[in-house]
Amino acid sequence: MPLDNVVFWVFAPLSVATGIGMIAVRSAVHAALFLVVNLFTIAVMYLLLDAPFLFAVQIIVYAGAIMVLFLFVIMLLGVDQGSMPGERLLGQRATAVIFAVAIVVELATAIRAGVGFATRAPDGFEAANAGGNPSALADVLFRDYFFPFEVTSILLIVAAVAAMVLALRRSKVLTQREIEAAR
Amino acid sequence: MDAMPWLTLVIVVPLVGLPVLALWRPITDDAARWVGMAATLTTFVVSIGMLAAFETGQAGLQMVSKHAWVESVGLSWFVGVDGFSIWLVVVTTFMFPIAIAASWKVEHQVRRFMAMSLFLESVIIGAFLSLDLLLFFLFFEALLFPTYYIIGVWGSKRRIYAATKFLLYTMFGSAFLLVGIIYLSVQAGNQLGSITFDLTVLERLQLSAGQGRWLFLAFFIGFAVKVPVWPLHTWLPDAHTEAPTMGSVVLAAILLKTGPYGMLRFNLDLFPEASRYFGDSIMVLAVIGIIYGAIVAMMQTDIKRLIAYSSVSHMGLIVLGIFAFSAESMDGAVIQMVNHGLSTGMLFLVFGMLYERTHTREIAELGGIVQVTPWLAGAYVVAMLSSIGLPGLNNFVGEFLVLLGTFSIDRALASIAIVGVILSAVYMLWSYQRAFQGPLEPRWSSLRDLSWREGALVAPIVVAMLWIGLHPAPVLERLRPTAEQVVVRLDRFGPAGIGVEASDTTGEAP
Amino acid sequence: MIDLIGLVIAIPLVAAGVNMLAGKRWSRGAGQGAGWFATGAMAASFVVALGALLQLLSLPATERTQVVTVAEWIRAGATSVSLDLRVDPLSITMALVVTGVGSLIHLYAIGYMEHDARPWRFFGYMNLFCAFMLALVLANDFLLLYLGWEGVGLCSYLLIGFWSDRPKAARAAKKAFITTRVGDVLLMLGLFVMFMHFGSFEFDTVLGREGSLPEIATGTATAISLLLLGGAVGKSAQLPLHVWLPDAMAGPTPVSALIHAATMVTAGVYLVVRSHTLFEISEVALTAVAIVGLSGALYGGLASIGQYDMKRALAYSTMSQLGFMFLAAGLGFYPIAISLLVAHAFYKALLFLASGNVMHGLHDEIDVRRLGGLRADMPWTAALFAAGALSLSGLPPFSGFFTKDAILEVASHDGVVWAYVLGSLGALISAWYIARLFFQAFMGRRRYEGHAHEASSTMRAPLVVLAAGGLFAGIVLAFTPEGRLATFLEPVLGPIEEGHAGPSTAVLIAISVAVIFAGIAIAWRLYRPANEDRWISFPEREPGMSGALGRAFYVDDLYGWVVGTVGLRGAAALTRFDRTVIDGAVNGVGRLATWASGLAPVWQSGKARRYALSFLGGGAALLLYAVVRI
Amino acid sequence: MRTPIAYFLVLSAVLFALGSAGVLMRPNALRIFMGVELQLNAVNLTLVAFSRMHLELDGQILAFFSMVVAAAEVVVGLAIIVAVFRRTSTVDVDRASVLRG
Amino acid sequence: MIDPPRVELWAILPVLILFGGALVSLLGAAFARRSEQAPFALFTLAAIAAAAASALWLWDREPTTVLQGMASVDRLAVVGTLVLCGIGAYGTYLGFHYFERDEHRRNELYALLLFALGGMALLVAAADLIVVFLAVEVLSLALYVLTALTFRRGPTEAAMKYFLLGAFASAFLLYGVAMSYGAAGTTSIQGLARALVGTTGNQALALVGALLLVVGLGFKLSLVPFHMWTPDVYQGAPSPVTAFMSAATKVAVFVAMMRVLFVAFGPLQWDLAPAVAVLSAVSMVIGSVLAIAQRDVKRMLAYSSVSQAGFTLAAFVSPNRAGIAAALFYLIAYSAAVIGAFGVVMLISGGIQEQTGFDRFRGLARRRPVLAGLLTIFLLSLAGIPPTAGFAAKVLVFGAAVNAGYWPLVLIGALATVVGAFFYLRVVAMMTMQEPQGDDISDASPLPQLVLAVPAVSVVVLGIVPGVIVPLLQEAGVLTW
Repeated sequence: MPLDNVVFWVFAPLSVATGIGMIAVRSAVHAALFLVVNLFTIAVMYLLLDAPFLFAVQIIVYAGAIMVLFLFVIMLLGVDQGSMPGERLLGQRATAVIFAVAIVVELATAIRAGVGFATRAPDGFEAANAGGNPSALADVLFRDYFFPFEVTSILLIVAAVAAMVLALRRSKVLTQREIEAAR
Repeated sequence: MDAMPWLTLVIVVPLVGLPVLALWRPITDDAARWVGMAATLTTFVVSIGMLAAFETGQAGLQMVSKHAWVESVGLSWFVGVDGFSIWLVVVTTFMFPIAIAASWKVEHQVRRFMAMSLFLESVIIGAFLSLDLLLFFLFFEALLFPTYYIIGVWGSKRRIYAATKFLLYTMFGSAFLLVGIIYLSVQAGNQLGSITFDLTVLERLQLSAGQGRWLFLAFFIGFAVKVPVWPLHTWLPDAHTEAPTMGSVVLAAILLKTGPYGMLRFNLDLFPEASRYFGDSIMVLAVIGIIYGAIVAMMQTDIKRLIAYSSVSHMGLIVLGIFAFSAESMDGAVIQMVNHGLSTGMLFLVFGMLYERTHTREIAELGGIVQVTPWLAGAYVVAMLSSIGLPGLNNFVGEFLVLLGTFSIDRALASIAIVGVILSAVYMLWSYQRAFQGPLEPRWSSLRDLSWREGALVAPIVVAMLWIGLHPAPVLERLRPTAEQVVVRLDRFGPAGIGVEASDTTGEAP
Repeated sequence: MIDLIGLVIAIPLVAAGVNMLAGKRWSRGAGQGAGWFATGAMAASFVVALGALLQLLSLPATERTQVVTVAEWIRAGATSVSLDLRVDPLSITMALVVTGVGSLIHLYAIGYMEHDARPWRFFGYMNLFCAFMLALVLANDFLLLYLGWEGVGLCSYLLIGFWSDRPKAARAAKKAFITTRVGDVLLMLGLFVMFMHFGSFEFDTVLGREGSLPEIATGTATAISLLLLGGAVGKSAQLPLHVWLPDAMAGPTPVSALIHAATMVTAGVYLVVRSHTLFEISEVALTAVAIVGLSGALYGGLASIGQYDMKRALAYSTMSQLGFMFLAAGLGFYPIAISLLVAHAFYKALLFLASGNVMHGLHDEIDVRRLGGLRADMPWTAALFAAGALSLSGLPPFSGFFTKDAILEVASHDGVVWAYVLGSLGALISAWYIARLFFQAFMGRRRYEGHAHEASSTMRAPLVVLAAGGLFAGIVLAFTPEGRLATFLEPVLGPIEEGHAGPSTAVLIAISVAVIFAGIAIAWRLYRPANEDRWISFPEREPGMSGALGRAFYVDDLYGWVVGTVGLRGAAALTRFDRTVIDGAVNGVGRLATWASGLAPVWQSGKARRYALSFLGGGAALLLYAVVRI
Repeated sequence: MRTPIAYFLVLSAVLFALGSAGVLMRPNALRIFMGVELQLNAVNLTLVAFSRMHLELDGQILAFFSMVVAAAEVVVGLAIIVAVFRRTSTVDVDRASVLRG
Repeated sequence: MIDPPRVELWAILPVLILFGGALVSLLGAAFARRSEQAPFALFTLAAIAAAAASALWLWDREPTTVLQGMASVDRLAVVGTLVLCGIGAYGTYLGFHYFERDEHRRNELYALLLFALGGMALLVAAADLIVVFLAVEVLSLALYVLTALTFRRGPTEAAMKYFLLGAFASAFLLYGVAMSYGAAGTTSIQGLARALVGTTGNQALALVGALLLVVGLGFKLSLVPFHMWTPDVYQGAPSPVTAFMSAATKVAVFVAMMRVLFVAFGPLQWDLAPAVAVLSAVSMVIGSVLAIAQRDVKRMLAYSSVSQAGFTLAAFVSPNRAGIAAALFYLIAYSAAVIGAFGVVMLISGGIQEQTGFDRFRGLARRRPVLAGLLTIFLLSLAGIPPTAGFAAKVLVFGAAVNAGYWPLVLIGALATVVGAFFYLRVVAMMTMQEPQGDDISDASPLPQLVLAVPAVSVVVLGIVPGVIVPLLQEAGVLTW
């Protein structure tokens, strides 16, 4: 049994399990931690798929930055136990599960029809990765995808502005309240 | 071909008043009234010009003028007149000034009232004259809002309910009509290469029997709601009852006619085979409508409702005449549209005058008023007799021809339908007895009789009634050729009726 | 004059218009301008008709059918109707009756209506009626005839309901119009069949030029003539459409005299006689006419006996007299039918007007139980009524005798025994009821308070003329089968073929006279002054019988129940159906939509997770579609 | 590489479904958002797998972009959630239902 | 070692101008905080005008794709950009007027609005699914913030819902992109088309991908069942923002949808059309029916926009110029009407107070005849009653659908129109046929009324002579492969 199979069969269940865990546990913090692990497993999958750069980025950006941000906010707002036990919407969870399963089945069927469960990826990816994955990526990114790349910069600016507008409002909100009181 | 674009003129002239009413702010109510009056009267004059330009004895369309409007859609300004539409237009332009004058007492938002009325007149005439299906549908739909508005704003207590009901019901019908029209035009696109709504082109399309029948039904539902054909009639009593006098008059006299007119113009023309196929069932519906409307009218306690149901009955007669497919019955149907316009219009008009005085529509609350208002009662009696179908008055001519023609096609149905003649006498006279005769209700002892103004409104209608009743030849000879032509064409798709032995019944349905 | 025949119609028509529009002016105060104006118009039109008659007589018998075209009326499809008037012996006779008796009654009405609020209206209607009636009789085609037919119906409606503040009158007017309309509709259907067969309404086409019969299958002829008969039955108040006539007496008496005795009600007879050729082709129809007539004669007579209201009694008597006319027509003795019509016009108008005098003198008291002994207070009226009674009862040599007796005689000679026997019975009953009426009203002790003042001269003069007519028209015009009138009518109606069966004429005369006296005797026996209390208390003693007679065997009540109870219930049910089911369905759709829309808050709960759920569901659904589609 | 590509795809499908379930399961806005993050990552896995299958790097680029987008969304999202918390002092989306009907 | 990419910036000049303008006004907002906001508004309008002008300048260019096939230069993009600029201008003015009456300014409004507009302009020109995805993200993020801009409870809550569901939806969108990539090995729209026509494409994955894209875009279009955020957000957001996003978002996303459905997945048309038809029917019916029960005009209009999206989608069953032209015309008519309608609602509801209950509208024709008249025209157009543009639009769309053989869909649509007429005209009835209630807080200033008269007039004109633009739209309907 080749190595990558072993790795896959070790990490795939783990990733599913952590995913379930993220949904199942009550505490938001635990959920976040489960998610971190899950993201890590996905990073491993990237490695299996010969995408070492993404593996790195995944761990740094996601597991590192984003999830920390999450945890930070959770702590800040102190909403760890935010959700009280038991569901408050009738049949919400049952239906959700049904739909989720349905989607998995449908997608699996589509993948089976489209790719086939047996087909393996052809070899020769090294050609694409010539000169190392990062630099190859850089080639493609800055030639073919340079325009989307610029767009993402705009996107980030918008995000920054959004955060600023939404965050720096405390004083304004107070005046707002006063205005309403005055009305 | 007449150099004068009479048809376009008669459609446009009423609109001339609109900008004045809309833009000239400091306009006084009286001025507004006079603007409306002037515009409608001018329209009437123009329509007389059109009538004069109309060539008697011609079966086909006249004064046709066609201008591409929206090529990309296939819409064109395509108007023309023939024996079917000419008199409907004239009666429209004839009734509108009267209706306007009748609503002289409308006090609030006079400008809007007049504007809406003028717009309404224009689109009604447009509907009667347009030969482009989309153009027709445009007018046919444009009718809705002004009517809705007039009923809803100036109507009586349950006006909003009535207006909404009218609007939705009619739109429901025209939904099918729209689908039918579009489907037809697409067929034209497939067969002729270019999308068009030109009636004269579409009538030459090759449709399978199935297509023809489904389309026929789509069109028929659209028009049947407007007629209204039983059992699609229940919007009518509410609309009639709640509408102001002007609304009731226009609704009864003119609006309802767009339904049977549409059947004549489009159903028969586009789907002759289907018309034959469904003719009998529609005749049955019509007869049900005649009897049913009469019986229900008998039990009404509200005079306007009663008149409304009588309309259901009379319109049934018109539909019967159309789908009997005999020359006489078709003549009768067309002239009956005019007659019903005059008689029912006058009924609403006169009752409106009474309502201005008493502010009640309940038969039970009236009584004996003939003693204080003999002339008003007299006018009502004339209208009533006309609608009963007394010989010498207009309705008789139509009823007689329709029944005669129908009888030659289907004796049983005609014999049932003729019972309606008795019933009409029953409900009319009975209501008259209860409302006008008997001992005088003391509270009405000081009612004013007709003023000269009101008399002047009624007089022309009476003259028209007598004229058609005693000497209908001028009316009939203008519409006869068209009717005969249509009947002859239809006879190629089924058994021939009496009165058209001349026509060739040889050809068989394609 | 014949070319001017249009005037006969035009004059009263115009007069009617003038009177109704302007009559108010010259009818103010004492002046009865409207009345005189209308009477003058009728007189003028009578003169014109007379002139036409004279001109007609100057022509040879074969050319006595003149057609005068006035205008074209309807042309549509294959239909074409031009407005023609027909002047022939039959129509001119009718025209003369209408105009002559008409003018007399107008004259009378001047006095009778002097206290009315709106006489001009009344006389306008009266003139209008005469115009329509004349159009009816002078028409040359069935369409114009139908116009007149409906027109007289309208005027009868207006005149019965003239005192519209009296609910009774209003109801009666409506009833009359609607009941006759049933007949009219049958007539219209008849016209349809006629048109389908002949493609025309012209008399000449439909009825065949004089002599020649129309070519038409017996079945069709039967259909047409039975439908025409239906119309006639409605107009002439024969069974089963007679119920309106007695109620119609709620109108002013001159109206009863003119419309419901002399003219309109006889239109049915005229119609049958006019289209006799069709009836002859189908024996069935003719027999039907005879049966209708006979039953009407007997029924009317019996019903008349039961009435205490003078005018109602006279109304039923009219019915029975019309029955005799139909009998005559049904047996094929058209000239006799017409003669009876003429004679009846005289004496029945006379009787009505006389009773009108009584009402006029006694503030509308009309119940014989509260009259009696009037001959003291109003000798003229008594005498005139007696004259009318005599001629009606048919004693020789008065006109009633010639006509009714002629029927019986010819019937017997032709061996139609049943007609003869029952006819004689009818004669007996007639003598009985009319005599009864005279005894109860004019003899015995006076059962009313105050003084009944005799009528004015204008109200007496016409009666005298009518009385003269009623008494002596028989002799003058010789209403015998081969008399002058008969020969005059012959070109239109053909000769009366008389058989030689049964006893001789002399014997028959004897028998009938005996029958009449028997009738009078019975009346005397029952209603003589000495017997007063017995006949007044008759209802208490014999409720069943007096009820049956008085309410005319409950036919009217039956109709009332059918229409008023069953019919109205049905109509009410249908109306409920309309409101609840049909309109309910319409509103139901609206309510359904609103209800469905009301579900929005349930679904649109504001809970984002719900939204996401429906989102996911939609996604799953679309993917499912994809998977299926793959 | 021996592992069939489809395995990765199915795995990512499962994770995607788990993510969407995570969105639906809990009323806590933050956890809903975590679910979305999981979904995005699942899609990234698909992209990378496909890029491996097609022997091109485009897939990885796309995944890269999606990470950027995810980052941007996180910024805005957390800002909004904080703003809501300031007004309602809860991040329970079920409680936040002023707008409804 | 890497050869430089081709950078045809002229081709996306409108987008650049808009983004540039956004950055500039952002700086302005950063430095001059409490200043008047009129300059910002004027600057924004200028930027928009410039963008529109540059778009016009692109009209006659040979259709092509630029920037390594990431953006396309064609008339569809031009038309889309122009419409968006028009809407953006109105959004700007309305927002200006809205906040002008409020105590403190929100100068970020203009930057965000320009960002959103830029994203939309990018979306209508996108030639690659990844660009579609990014553009959608840009405009979404901007709109989330715009929704929350007044920081009252309602708007913030709306923003949160919008954001959470939007993120959820964008996950599906991205999955769609991924599946398409898997299907064809490329995310270029034309590349997909070529691959799917040829043998290299993978039909199964493509179909899944296409439908996932429909889901993702359907959320933005608020098609049933992806619509449920719409009422809450439209009601919660400040009126000018609602006006802007209800019109602009639909225009941009629908244009993108044309490229996706008609070009990228054109070969799969016969598989996709039925699904599209079903979505359209469901949206038309449910949107109309649910609108009946609403007692708040803004919310009612939100539901109506759901059904309007359904109507527009009905044109997508016919993949040809007629269909595209019909959809574009419908979008234009709808935008004009809905912008106007929300604008009038904004004026009536007393600006920032947002009192949009029915009672505000009773008897309005007495108090504010002009406003009532304008709103009547807009509602009539939305209801599709002649002689307004809405009628012509419906005829065009129905014609396209029937042409593709989907007449049952058209019948459903026509009946949905009846339902629509009910709730639209109910508002008209309230304004004209009922008595006024409560005190009048509506904004009587003449300028906005004058401004709003423009869309009203255009609605009527387009209704009477739709021919003036239909040919242009048909020009724009020619999509290159």
